[in-house]
Amino acid sequence: MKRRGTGVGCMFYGIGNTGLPNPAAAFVEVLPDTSVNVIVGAADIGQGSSTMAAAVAAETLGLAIENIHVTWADTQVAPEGGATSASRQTFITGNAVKNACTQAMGELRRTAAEKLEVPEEDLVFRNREIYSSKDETKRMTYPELMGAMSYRGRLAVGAGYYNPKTTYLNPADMSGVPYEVYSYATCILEVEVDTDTGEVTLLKCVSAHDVGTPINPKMVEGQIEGGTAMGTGFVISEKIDVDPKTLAIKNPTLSKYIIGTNMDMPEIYPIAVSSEGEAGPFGAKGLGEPALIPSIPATMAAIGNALGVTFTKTPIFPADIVKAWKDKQAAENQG
Amino acid sequence: MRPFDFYAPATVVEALELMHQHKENVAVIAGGTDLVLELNERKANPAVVIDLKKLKELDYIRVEEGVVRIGALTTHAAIAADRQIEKYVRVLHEACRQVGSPQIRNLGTIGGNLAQSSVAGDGLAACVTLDADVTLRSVRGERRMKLDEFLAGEGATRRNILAADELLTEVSFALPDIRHTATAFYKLAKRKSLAISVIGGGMVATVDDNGICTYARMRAGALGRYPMPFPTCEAHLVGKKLTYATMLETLPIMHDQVLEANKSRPWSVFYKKESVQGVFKKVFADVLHQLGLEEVQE
Amino acid sequence: MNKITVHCTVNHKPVSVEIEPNKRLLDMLRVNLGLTSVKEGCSEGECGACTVIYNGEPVTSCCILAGQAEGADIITLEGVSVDGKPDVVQQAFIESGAIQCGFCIPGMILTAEALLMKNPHPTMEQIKEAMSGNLCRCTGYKKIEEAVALAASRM
Amino acid sequence: MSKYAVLNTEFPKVDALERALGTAKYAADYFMPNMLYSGVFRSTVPHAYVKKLNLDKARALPGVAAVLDYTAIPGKNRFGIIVKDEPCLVDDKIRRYGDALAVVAAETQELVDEALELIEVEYEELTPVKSFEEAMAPGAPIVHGQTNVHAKKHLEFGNVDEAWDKCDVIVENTYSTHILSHMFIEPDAGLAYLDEQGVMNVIASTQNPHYDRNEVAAMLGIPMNRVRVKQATTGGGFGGKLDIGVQLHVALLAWHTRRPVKMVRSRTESTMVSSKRHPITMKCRTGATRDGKLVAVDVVMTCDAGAYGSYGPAVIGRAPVHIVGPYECPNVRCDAVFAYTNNPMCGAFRGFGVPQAAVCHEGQMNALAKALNMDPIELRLRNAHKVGTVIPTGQTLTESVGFTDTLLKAREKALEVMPEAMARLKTE
Repeated sequence: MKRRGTGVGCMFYGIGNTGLPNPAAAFVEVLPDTSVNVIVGAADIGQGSSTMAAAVAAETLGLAIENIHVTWADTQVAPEGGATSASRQTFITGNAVKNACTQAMGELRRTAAEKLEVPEEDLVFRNREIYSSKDETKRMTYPELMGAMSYRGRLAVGAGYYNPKTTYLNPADMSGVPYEVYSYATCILEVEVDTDTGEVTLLKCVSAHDVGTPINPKMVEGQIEGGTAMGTGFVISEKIDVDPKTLAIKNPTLSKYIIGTNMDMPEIYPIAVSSEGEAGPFGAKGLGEPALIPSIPATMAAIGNALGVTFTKTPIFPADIVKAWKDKQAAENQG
Repeated sequence: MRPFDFYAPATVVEALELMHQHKENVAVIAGGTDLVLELNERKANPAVVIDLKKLKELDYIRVEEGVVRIGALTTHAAIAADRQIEKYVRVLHEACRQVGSPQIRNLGTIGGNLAQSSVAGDGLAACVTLDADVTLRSVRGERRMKLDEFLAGEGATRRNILAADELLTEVSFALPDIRHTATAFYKLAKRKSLAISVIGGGMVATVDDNGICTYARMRAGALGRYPMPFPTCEAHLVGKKLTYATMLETLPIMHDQVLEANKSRPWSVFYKKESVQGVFKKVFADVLHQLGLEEVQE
Repeated sequence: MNKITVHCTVNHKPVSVEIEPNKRLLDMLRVNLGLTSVKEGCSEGECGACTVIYNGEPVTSCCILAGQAEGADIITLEGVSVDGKPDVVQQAFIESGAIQCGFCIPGMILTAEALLMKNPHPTMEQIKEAMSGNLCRCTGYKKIEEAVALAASRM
Repeated sequence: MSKYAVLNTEFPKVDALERALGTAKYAADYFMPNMLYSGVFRSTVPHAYVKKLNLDKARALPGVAAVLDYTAIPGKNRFGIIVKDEPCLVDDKIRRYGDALAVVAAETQELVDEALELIEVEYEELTPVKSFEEAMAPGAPIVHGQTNVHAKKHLEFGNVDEAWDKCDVIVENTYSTHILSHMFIEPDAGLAYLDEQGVMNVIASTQNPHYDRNEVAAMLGIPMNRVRVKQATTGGGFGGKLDIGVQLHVALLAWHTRRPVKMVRSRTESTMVSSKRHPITMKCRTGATRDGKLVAVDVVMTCDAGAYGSYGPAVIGRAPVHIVGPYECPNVRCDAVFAYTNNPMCGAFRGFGVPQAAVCHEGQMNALAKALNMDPIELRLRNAHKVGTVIPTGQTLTESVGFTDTLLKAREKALEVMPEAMARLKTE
């Protein structure tokens, strides 16, 4: 028999290491032709930290993303990036890039203020132009600015780093400030369960994530979709089997450790939620791990909801489902 | 991979001679979806590897005088795409359509699937359900037999009776008359693609003009060393009007049989004895639908 | 062990490769021909990262011995782009945000290319079916399927 | 005008083009002149002393450039991101199946495989510790040092013991999660060589190049600036490429052979050796008022962390802080103990204990909703973090708390795309 069920799962996630310093740094140079070198330590493992660094630099400097070239994760070139973990790179390396850009802009501001004859604090850098927020007719292009920089023998270089504002936690009770900022999420997921075979079909999944400020909407969606794939797999198909004698992993291959294929995916509706804050670069927060988490409890709850049973253990494999359903039938027949 | 010599004969005769010549330590390769992995992991260490992929004479699907003949080198993809197989032999169509992945179906051959005789081979389960014949050739000549006989191997060490220098060249079976006969297959697996069968259940059922079952054959792969037959279930159906209710009556028999065969593995048998019933419920529903006898709502 | 010479067409050009028989097509492409877009992810025909177009069909090159490729027509990702510029499928993958770590992407794109060569206007169901032999651990597949649909819409 | 000129607009990833073209170089795609291939000889028992390790036959095989055990390590032989407890090559005892005993470099991969088969080892086997319970039992064999307790945490907020009287409903459940694998699609790989200035260069698939640099320098006993680690294009990680992978082994072999050395782990070896997700058991008691406000949460958390520390300390630090979830609760206690065993090493895996914590706090929220006959989303809304919330570490949240919005927006979308499913949520 096929039965459907719905589950809700929520989470919050502290960005960066827990109650520990975990700084990251960046170097920036705006070149005479308005192209920019951004150098970060952060390892990009496909999640997009380099793209994030480019976007934060472009936004801060008032240039286009095409102007930015990012070099990353080469220890002889790039400063400390810390680990790509704890969903920290957008928040921490992003802030480091912003700080490095702000430093580089010191000379840019001074030069533009001289040329436009306006106070530095009135200057707006946006879309490859510099203008006064008080009088937008006072404006110059970026190439003009870089020309003025060259004429004066000034360089637009910056080094910046960021260390989240946390405290060490008190060993007695863990009190303190473990993280500077938190990401939040809610996932609602629908499944269909075959009570005869225990097969689970993931139907639909809505997953809303407070990312502060989305840097790149498609990358946000991609993280949520990929996280949902991994989170649902956590519950219904993935498990490491350990040989009880040798304690070796029995299924170290992709044919025996079952991750979902495209045919196993639900229809996913990712939602990026914005929230107001100053801590992250333009308010941005991490998403890598939050993307995964809420679909795990949501899947557990949805399968439970379909059967009218509560599951407290993972994984929930077909055999567990058949067993739970039979036990429930037996209990109902007795009662 | 350890070293070996490689031959790619152009004809079956040439291949058989090579196999005979090197039979002490030879491996033949067609799709390669099993052998290359074994070679790569140093689990298979032949001195000679003979490639069969150039034997175009063994790549065919023919229907002759009511018999379907499929050459051993026909890929799963080719069988799944064949319109006649899709229309007349659902059990084989469904089995081949769901083997591995598109890439694997483009490589893997029906002959390889049968000769490997893997526990979870879907093509094998389907062909056994069809009570197919296989043709084996060697330098000594040709022999033909039922798949059931072919699989009378010695289990782990030798999976079937194929001699070291013998080639499985063809599988054949009677073309079902779809006015009276339906065939069906359901693959229970851990994911919806790239999956190995947990159970691959197949059925052939024939009814007369009054809907009375005159023939039934049920087999399920991955429940034992070879596809498991359910003779008591079949006997229960023959002579009765084929209805979902009647077919469901076979499920307790099936349950007990699977339990008995797998009782040494307590946890896996629980799931197998229960889910095999779910698998065949779907198979039954499909058969009844194809025969136009009953539409079963899940 | 005697070396063999494999004659085949790779990325529209005839090649002959002298190679030990105990090498896979995957090894021949990566090591002998330097076509490192072909990725080894699982070595068991499971992940699809080593997919190449082989006589018009997508296959996993880890399951083929080099010697078996005699006479074959093989296309890798290097044979898809023109003068280092992305073709319509590659461009669609970039625009759709389909690429995260990218290790599965050569296999994904080639599988999509093989589909679109045969069926330039596939339905979403046909796209899903065609792409069902390539594992991805990053994306959840949605953007990849959207990319194939976008490419098809531009065919 | 939008607030931002660049952010939240459509633009392609900066590294998408080379990945679409197939020109991006992953670690296994690097080939260098005069390059050696390499592999690792690993234990096939979980807990043992090495009585004898015979490398002579492997060394004698023509085409083999180096076969090294721990005696070849010029600097330190203890590694780990937080606790330095894992050897580059085993020197005292084997603590898990797959511990590295020796490394081989040779002219071809086939020769590496042959040489590995020629290495002979004799073990003096020790009783393996197979579970948290076995690790904590009196008289248990000790995996590291003096105790099998790998880490302990105690979180205390408000007064849990006095809070139960204020609860109208209390739910109690035990949750457990299992071991999982990252299954990043690219197996670990790397390459090392000494450049013309004598700097040890390591190109690797990694999430952590600066950490790798520090560990390679420590292993070789050279300054950090004499090591250059460059991340190759990396095929996913999810936490599984945070621990040091092939980097130490290729660097050691390159150091001794003075030739470039490449190592590509097979899928099997990659999965066997990289860290796994911590399986955590959480016994949880949650109390609330009849209108659904959380009053108290008390959790006991235990975990079999496997053979080495890896990121265990980060997981045990993070899970208690997140154990209540994104909900206000004035009284919280969490006691956590992680144990060393001889099981596969657990470490960082996307979420660091928060997925496990979420299984617990969401299970409890659903149980409360059922006990109170309340809509599960409504229950969550009533307790949701907001600006001004004090979390169980005493921190006051001051900004960027968008939880309620995620609940409302998810509900709104779900009502639109799956109304029947939403009806089922209420009528369980």
